[in-house]
Amino acid sequence: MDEVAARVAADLPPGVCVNLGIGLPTRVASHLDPQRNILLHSENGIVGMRGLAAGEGPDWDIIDAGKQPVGLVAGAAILDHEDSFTLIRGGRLDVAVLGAYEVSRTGDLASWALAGEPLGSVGGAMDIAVGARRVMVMMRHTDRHGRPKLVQRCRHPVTARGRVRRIYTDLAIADVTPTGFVVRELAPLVTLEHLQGVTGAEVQADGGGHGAA
Amino acid sequence: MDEVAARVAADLPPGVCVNLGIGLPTRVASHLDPQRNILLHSENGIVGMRGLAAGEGPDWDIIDAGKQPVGLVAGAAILDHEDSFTLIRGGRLDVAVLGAYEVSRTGDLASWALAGEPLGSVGGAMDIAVGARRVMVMMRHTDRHGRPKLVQRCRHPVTARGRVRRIYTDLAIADVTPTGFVVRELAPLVTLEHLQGVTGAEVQADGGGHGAA
Amino acid sequence: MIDKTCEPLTRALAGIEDGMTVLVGGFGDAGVPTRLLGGVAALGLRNLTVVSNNCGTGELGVALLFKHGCVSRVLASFPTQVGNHHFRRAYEGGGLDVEIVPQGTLVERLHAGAAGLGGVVTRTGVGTVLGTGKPVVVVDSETCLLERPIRGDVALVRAHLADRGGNLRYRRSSRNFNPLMAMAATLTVAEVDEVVGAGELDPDDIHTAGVFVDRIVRHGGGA
Amino acid sequence: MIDKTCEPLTRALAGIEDGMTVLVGGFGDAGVPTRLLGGVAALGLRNLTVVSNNCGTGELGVALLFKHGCVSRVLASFPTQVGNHHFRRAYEGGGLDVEIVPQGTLVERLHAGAAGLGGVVTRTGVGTVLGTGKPVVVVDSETCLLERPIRGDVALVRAHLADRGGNLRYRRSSRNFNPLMAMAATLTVAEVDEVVGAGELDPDDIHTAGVFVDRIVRHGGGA
Repeated sequence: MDEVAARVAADLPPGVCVNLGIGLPTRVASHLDPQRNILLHSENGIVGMRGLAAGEGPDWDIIDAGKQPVGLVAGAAILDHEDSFTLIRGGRLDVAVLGAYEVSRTGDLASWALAGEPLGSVGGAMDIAVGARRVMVMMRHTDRHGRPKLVQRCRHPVTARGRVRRIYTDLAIADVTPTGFVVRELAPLVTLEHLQGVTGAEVQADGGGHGAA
Repeated sequence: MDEVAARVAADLPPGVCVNLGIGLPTRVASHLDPQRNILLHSENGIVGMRGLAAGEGPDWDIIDAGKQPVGLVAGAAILDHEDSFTLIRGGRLDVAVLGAYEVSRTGDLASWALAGEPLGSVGGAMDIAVGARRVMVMMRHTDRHGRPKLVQRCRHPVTARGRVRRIYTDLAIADVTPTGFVVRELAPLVTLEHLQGVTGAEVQADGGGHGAA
Repeated sequence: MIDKTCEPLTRALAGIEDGMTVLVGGFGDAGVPTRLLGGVAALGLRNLTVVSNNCGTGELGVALLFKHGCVSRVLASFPTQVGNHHFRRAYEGGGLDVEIVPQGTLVERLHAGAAGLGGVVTRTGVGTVLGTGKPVVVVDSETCLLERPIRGDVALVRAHLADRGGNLRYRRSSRNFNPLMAMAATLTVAEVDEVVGAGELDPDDIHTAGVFVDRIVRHGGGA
Repeated sequence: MIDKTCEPLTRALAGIEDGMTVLVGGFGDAGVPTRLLGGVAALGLRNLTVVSNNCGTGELGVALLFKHGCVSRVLASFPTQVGNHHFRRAYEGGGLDVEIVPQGTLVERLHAGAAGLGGVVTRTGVGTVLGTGKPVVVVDSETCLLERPIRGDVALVRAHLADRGGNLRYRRSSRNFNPLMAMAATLTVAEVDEVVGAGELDPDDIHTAGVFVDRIVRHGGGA
């Protein structure tokens, strides 16, 4: 998924404040161009997070949302949880890149619990999905059993309704539009027909200016 | 009113956090015994306020709720407005001593606007009256026209309903009880009959252990 | 880190337009962004909704917005002060709508605006004229008012120190409403005494994170 | 200024009783008051309601409360983590009620509890199973959940520095929920690395004002 992470990183506009979800989206961090001044936010109260440098020891008072040690860029700020979620829901979180179990054709996100499991861990996902100005999902196109993760309706418990705008997978980049999923790009050697076969809802070819790669 | 201020100061339990309203209650500050560790709060974000020492110049970044320059005690903390009102409404403001236009026999407080005036300035009074654990009023017993300020029902717009517990005036100390005003003390040379004559609701003699002075 | 310092003043105020809602930090004369307010008054804007604890005194700060007829609506907890002749004149001349908001309700309405919440549920104001006609919510048999969020198109705040990325520190009780308002607007402009480089403020010592601040001007700069 | 340092540990925990609601600061292992939690677990308390973002891992911190059977109800945003066997065991054994609360809703419910508000009006959770059955408020034709305040009988927080009067400073992302929880309880006990004298912290550098803190213990002290 590193090519996908690199593509997400390249697509982020300069200067934005971004929250990267636990799991796959975390990988986007290592592909960011420092010249583009992208600010990484962590919901536990960091604005200006960075990965540890090679050989840099952990400071266990500086951790990310996945509880792993990270570093701070010059100019970073620490927030308490209240200001951190004010940032999230109040319009200052430009982009969220979240992992997901499923995304529906209407942009519903299922990411925090599995259907039938008694316990789930929502963390900040519901607030981030509701609050971020632009919600993107980065995930494998199918689950480990080969089942589609882009679906007509979510089978797993929903995190937020109608909030996902774009999905980056190992097979394609698709947008959620009023008419459903529209494919903006296909990975090399992937055809629209193949993609349709592993997607649980209709995938439309891009009719607009974004030619399929 | 300085004897009244001194009496209010003496009645404050040691270690409490107190907000003194603009006007007369401010005078309580100069009567506080430093040994008793009373913390003065100002709603614009100071915990640990003190009056300026003789000859101490003003720092216009350190002002009280009346916009006058004050000082900070050793161990003072600055809060933003959000934490300051969290303190007020959240149970950490032990006592408020407020000025008033009127107090009703049920403990309604009128302190922020005059009846018939189109504009009033409420400031933090409504939050303080609702939030402080114990609300006391310090005021003259009658207004400048000699009219009672302890009344059956407030004529002026109310700040909060049923929140005043005790009133200190130049003539008496009275508590608001389920049966109305009960006089706890009379100023020297003041009789209950005289007090009743300048009070707009029944004043009852203290039947309990607090002997009238 | 992006450099958010911005001169001249007109550039720092670009995008502020007639009819917008402007949050103004400060309490009395402490923590008021006087240079920014002078600049807004000079722009000759009209029909602003101003949110400010006080309505200014003398010939500086918020008072100038009233003097120059920029304001059609103001939300304040304490508008009546000695020396507020410009506010008085605007009010008595008509055409100025004044909403008195209890200070703590103002705080929480701004917090709701800042934090993307739908409203505030508070006991403050219940049974008073300021609560009359407002929707209520009963919580555990206690009646509370449901108050609306306040969000600014613009916040004008006053800080002591900034780094170039917009991280702010305030001095003493001039902090007041400034951190809250800085978080509650779409465009936040800060007026500061001094600007230092990125990384010169310890991350633990920052009162307002730079992510909430769009532009910085120096207090001492020109009109 | 009153000296709020308090030893031995049992004295600092005096008054914490069966059935109380205990707010516990921290996120993962950062900013967790491990000494205080060890002390509470050792008291053998029962039927505590614990409010904590996570449910602890390993043999330290919140995990001990589950290990010793102190908890009958927990409110958390992220209980399931590798290494949380004590929580798992308590949960699977029955008798533990787990309420999953979105992290930002947890924040605002604690803020409401801290600030004496009647509730929280938020879009978070609408249309999800965590919103099912909750009262709603419609604001500008947008449906929001009305969530209840959370207040603690006790808050256990972890800070870096304190002065004797209880003013606190946190270090880096161990700040997290601690300032909020310190304000949201009737009795707040802080565990700190170092205690300095009154006046040794600049009033502008204090994260939690001492007025919210009742007792202080040192992190390194005994059980």
